[in-house]
Amino acid sequence: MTEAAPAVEHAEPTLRLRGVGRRFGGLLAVDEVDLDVVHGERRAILGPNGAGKTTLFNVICGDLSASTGTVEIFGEDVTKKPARYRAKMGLARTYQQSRLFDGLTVEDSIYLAIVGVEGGRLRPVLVPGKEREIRERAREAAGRVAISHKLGEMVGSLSHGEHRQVAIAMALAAEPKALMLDEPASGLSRGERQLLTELLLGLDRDITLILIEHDMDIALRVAESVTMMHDGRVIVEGTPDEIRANETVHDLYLGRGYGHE
Amino acid sequence: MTVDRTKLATERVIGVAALVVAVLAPTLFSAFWLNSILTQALILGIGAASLIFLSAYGGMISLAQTGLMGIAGYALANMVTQRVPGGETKGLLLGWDPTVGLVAAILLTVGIGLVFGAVASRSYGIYFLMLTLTYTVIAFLFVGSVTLIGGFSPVAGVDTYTPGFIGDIVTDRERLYYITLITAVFVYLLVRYLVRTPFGVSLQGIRDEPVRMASLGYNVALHRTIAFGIGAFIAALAGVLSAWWFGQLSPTTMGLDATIQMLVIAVIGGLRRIEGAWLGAIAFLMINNEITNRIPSSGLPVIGGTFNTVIGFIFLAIVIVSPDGLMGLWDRMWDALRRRGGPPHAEPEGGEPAAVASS
Amino acid sequence: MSEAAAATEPQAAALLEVTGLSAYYGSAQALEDVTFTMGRESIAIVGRNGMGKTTLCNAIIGISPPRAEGSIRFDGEELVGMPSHRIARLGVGYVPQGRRLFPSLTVDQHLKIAARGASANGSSWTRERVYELFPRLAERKGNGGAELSGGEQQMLAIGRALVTNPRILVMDEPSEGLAPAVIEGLIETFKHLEEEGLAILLIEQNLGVATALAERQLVMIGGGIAAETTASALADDPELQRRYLGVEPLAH
Amino acid sequence: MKVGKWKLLLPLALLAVGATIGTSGALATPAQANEVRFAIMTDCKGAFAFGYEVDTAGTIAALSQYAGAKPKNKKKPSAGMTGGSAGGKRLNLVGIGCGDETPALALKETRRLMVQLRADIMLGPLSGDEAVSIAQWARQNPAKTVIIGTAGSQDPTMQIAPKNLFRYHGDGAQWNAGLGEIVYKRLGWRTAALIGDDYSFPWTSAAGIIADFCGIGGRITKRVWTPPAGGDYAPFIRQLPRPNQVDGYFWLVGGANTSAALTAFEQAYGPLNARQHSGNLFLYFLGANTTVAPRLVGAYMGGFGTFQTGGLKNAQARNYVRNASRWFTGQNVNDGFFYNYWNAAWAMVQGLNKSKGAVGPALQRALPRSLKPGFQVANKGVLRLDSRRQAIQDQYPLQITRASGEGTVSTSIVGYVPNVDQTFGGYFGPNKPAPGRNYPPCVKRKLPWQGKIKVVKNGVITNQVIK
Amino acid sequence: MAERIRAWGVVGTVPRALAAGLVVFAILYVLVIADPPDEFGGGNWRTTNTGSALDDPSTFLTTVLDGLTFAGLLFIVASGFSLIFGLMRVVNMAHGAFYLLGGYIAYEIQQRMTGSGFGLNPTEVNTLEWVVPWLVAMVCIGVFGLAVQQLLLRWNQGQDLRQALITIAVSVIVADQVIAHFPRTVPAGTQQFGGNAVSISWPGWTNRLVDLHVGGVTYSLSRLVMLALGAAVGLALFLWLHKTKTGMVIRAGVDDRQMTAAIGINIQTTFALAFLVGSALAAFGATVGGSQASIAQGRDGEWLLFSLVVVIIGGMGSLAGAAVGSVLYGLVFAFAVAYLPTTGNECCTQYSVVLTFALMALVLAFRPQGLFGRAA
Repeated sequence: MTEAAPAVEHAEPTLRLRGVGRRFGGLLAVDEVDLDVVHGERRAILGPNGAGKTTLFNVICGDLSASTGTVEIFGEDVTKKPARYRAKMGLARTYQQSRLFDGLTVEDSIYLAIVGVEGGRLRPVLVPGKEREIRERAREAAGRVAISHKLGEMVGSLSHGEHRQVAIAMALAAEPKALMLDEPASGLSRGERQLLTELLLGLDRDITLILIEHDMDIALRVAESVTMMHDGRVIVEGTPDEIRANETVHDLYLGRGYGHE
Repeated sequence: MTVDRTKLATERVIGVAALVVAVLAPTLFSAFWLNSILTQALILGIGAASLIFLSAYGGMISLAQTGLMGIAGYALANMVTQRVPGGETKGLLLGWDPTVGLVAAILLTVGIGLVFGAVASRSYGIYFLMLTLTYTVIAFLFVGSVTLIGGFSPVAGVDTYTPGFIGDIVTDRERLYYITLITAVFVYLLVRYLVRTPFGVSLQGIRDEPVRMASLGYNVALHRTIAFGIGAFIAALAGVLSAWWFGQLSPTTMGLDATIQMLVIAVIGGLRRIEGAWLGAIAFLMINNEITNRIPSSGLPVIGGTFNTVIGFIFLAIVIVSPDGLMGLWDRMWDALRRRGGPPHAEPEGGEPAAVASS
Repeated sequence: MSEAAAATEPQAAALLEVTGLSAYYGSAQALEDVTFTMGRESIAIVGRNGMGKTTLCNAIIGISPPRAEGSIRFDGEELVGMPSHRIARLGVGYVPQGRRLFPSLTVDQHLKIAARGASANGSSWTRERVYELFPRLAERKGNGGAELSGGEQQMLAIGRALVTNPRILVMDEPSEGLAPAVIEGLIETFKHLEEEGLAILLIEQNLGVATALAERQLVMIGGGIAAETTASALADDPELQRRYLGVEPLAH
Repeated sequence: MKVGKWKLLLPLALLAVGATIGTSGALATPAQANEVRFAIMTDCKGAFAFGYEVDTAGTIAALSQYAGAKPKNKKKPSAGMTGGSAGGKRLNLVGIGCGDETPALALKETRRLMVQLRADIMLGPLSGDEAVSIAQWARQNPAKTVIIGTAGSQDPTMQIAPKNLFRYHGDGAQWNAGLGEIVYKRLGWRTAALIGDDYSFPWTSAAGIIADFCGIGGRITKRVWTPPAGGDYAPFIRQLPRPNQVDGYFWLVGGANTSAALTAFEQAYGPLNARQHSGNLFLYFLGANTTVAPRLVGAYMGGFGTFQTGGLKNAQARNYVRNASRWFTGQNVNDGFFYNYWNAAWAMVQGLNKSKGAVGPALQRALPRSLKPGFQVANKGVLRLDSRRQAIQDQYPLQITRASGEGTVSTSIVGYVPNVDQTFGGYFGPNKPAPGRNYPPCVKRKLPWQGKIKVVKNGVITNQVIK
Repeated sequence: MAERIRAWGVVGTVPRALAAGLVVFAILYVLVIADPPDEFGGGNWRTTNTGSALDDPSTFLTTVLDGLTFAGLLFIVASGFSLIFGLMRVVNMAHGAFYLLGGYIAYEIQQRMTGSGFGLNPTEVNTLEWVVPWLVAMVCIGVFGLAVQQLLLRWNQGQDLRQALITIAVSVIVADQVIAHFPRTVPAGTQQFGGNAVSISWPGWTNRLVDLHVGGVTYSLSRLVMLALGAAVGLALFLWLHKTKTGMVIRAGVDDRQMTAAIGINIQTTFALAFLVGSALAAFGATVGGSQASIAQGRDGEWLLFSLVVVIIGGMGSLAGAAVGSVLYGLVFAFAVAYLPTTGNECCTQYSVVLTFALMALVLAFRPQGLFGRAA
């Protein structure tokens, strides 16, 4: 259970990683990562492809177990806890490749996200009142990402951009305390990206946001702090401005310099 | 999407018509047809429904259903039959009250199903298929080897000890038919209802993306286990009805052939929609019965062999032409109509889900 | 398209000719009317994640084939609908994203099964030549693919493509996950290969690598070629970077 | 995936055709009053698949002989028959059931034949567990009449014994009567081990052997039952006492497995000594004549109430062989399957003649309680049925002998056990358990034929008793 | 996806400890706990036919040999099944039917070569008369398997359920046709009965017992040959897969089909070859199995089941897995027969088969992909 509440509410760590590593056979995908994210923070995790960002996400949310180190969320050590436990604590995420339910409708998908956290997962009967309430919430979440017009469509028949919208609606619908988005803008059109940015900026300040994003435009506009990863390790941490000014970041991320200078 | 609405309406009309025919069946069909084809089709359909329930909504193709049916039948047979002169010779002959036996047999089957399901809950795809096949083989060998509860000789007389509310089904086969029909409708409605409940929707989510479901807060293994338990319950109903219909039980009712037959029925019907269970059962039985009666008893001309060869070829043709079975064919027909009406609407490929690599 | 003005002239002898290529995964359209031509040269296709770059690669090489419409002609032969191994035999070498080495095979075995006789352009890559090119690999001949470091894996993936004696090398994100020093080495290698007469189609997210290797730069956005530009134009124009790649330009 | 129109239409058309055909069968056609509908139930799959032709041959030959029928094809019995009448009514063979020795399929086929094809009389089935299943079915369908074709389980006529079920031949225990006494006396066996497959026919066979062998004073020191689908007999063979620990072995391993089991025995203990081995009919039938029998020349074995090759040399037997051989080419009428189906069909004809073509209870009352079949000697050549409609038959223990042809073997009769009844003189009974893994127990006991088994030489029953 | 969920190792400590305890107990039971029966039968839970390994080491040793030699046969058949699954993800449900057909073909050839001598005395059969039938059967079934693959399986790759169903249909047809047409050679004067049991004869020189000079055990040479053949097949497959270019291509194909094609290898040819070899191994196994036991109706289902069990235990598509699966199955089977407790003079051997399947359920409960299997 939670310890005595810390004096300063906003300094309450949402996420605390210590020495987290993850190995796949011979490959060390994540290596000795320490990370602290506090309540309400907007954190971007950047880095070139293959830097270990997604693996780190998977370790945080519990899809993968950590090979080394400890994972703490909301002040509780969850290193050995399964993904579902962490989800119920209020940790929601999206996936790079949407991982949606192709055979379900949009509404059902969002509905599942709510039921997963609210309880009643195993209920084999329909309780009309409850059902109405959850459906209502699901529709509302769909409205927030402007996908209301597709509620009854099978997710499998939607476009790529719509998949992203559904994924975010699912993450939001559960009313999480922390939201982890894995490349939400990937594959989106310019207009869609604009909508996404606005959505993220308008997010409730109570929700902690952790974001992997290649679109620096979005990442640096939304984030208050940035963690730069490379080769499984954290290279730099800082504010967006510090990151912008950092030469290492540019060398790494833009590959600036090969053969030109 | 008017095509979809037309399709739904058409299906409703067909469904109601089928139900009307089913209710009037005793007046429409000969006694043999009623008893052997229709009753059996309903029973096999319930069995196949338990398979299709798991496959269509849970993504689990289970070959354990035949075994679970057999377990229910054997449990019932051992519990209710009595030792009387000129009567049964095999089994425990416990002579329990048939109602108690009925409930106990179903509960036992569900319990075993839950254990089976718990063990299998972490297996997927072809491994799940193989593991559940071994459940059936274990059940087969168990009743065959433990002569106390049966052995390879038939345990008989199950149909003479039915609960009072079931009544005499030995001489009154119409009664058995209606009981089976009611059960089938119940199972159909149960499944249709279940898949709309939180549990059912979750199950479908797990079918599509188990990893995603885990990170949404679901205990994937538990859900799959319980789904397997529900599958076992439906299979138990089929098993009990089958025991009453056959009157006897022997291990081969859950042998490899019977297991494959159940899969064949489900595949002919179509593994993606629950209605396919009964469609597959009736189609299979009709084909089987007709061919058996029509092939000359001296064997096939030219190539030799019996009707099994013909059945093999027909099954081959169905799998090749329509891997989603008859229901799949039906759906594709409507898809074709829709495509003609609206803009090109891509259908999901029948094969490997395309691995969309991101760049 | 004002950007196109900066594009270099397509070379006369077209080696690879992509015309009106569209591709679908199920209902999702991944490529939309992609058209470009390349000769015996190096070009880079740049763009952010999810813009269809890998799909384009897959369509050219014919693996996990999306439903494709349109035409891809390689030296006059139509590749759409052709099985992957025949495409490879025509002289299209492939270095996939994530290397995709065979975990069961050793370094040497990778090269052994891929090796083929000299191709039409007379280039004749043998295992020995690959080992000369990458002495690191020679040292690790007997190791399994999974036991190599990232850079070594990439060398092997390139070596594996080279021994098929390709006329064009299609490379999907070869710099992914590699340290800058290693990337620099790779670029050296690519330039060397280019001098040997090998055409290179580079698909990159890393602008530095892309601009270092190829002068012609095609920008992909939303499944289509949005613009063609040059390396120098792209490298020196932060505004272009931002527009095409969503990359925040340098502060200074 | 592009779906061609034909691809959609073909299965639908198939289904439509199927439905039309199906429903046409569903509408009942009235039965004709001037015919008797009967069916043959046999196997066409599984270990006894060969029975399909043999059993049909036996049936049709008898109907040709006694009811004026004619085989459609002299070489292919299953082609059916034409003509034939009994009790003033035309005989209509409505179908031939195709089982696979499993009770489930037997029952299904029985229903198809008796309900769908509306047969009133069924000749069959062919194997033990099938008969148990069908006996249970018969009990619930008293209007139908079943005459067992060739089945060796005890329960159908002992424990279940419905009034509409008849068996004109012995069960598995009867088929092995006398064998224990012969090996006890001729080969001096005092202890023996027993190995068999784990189902009702081997159990029943073992029951007959145990009753005889223990009855005269022998001791069964080990019973090993092998489960199906094990694949390897070696570990089971090692459960048997070694050849120097026991006088002999009784083999009751089912048809195809006999060779596997004996090969495993040879691999464990060296070449087979025919004097140490005995067993039921599986030592010669079901392909064993080409696999194991040649290695066991001289061994004694049980059989049907007949013999595979070479017959009794008396007028009644010669008469049977002559009559039965006329109808088909290439059929061995000494074969137990042929012989038993022949007798069943013959009994049916007699019954129908007496009932004037009536079926149901009338026929059941009219079916003969005695028959004068080819290989019955005792009781003036008349085989009688007991009160449970089960035959009391003569039994002829056999010996495997070398035949004239190269590499082939044959059997010859070595003994004559008169009037073997199903209870073995009260040893088995309706209120006692059916034979099982460890039933009956091995006890010394006087059997009706003990010490009265006659020596048979060259097909002639002598007056000597076996010593 | 299965792998990712499994990564959690959800099976709790208690069942793991329980299973481990069971296995340890079984081993201890065989080694020391079991008791030989009293002279007059009877006994308790410790009583087995011969007592523990300490009481009767030679029985223990022969039981080990029984298990291992049978494993040799299992491996020959199952390795073919495994090869086809490993490369092409085809669960070839017709493998048993191929076995049946291959066995009958080998029998017919041997009969023709030896001149119709039924119930062949093994000493009359020379090596050639065993090897030629075996090779002919392999070629026939290999080609037949190839035809099935080319006609029915080539165009629907990746649809594993559909392919399994197609092979089920093939097995139904083949099994029925085999009954209709085999055995063709029958003794003079007897009828041809479809599907009757026949045996193939081992060559004469194998028909003897050899002294192993360990614990006074003499053991059948033909069974040792069976083990040697199994080992030889294993070795040959190993060398083929690891030391030849074709083998490397096959392994590459197992790892990554698309990439193999993308380096210019026609993977279809490789698939065809693998199907040919895999089917031919069914016929090889049938020749050995037909010599050891018999070829008859119903053997098809039996051997399909064995192949499935072995490959499931060992892990689909792994050669080492098939070997370990065969050995485990063979040993558990042999030991279950020999060491299940017995209380009277009737043994409890009937339960041995149930135990082998329990073994499989146990393995799968803890390792759903089999001992050597990779995630699906």
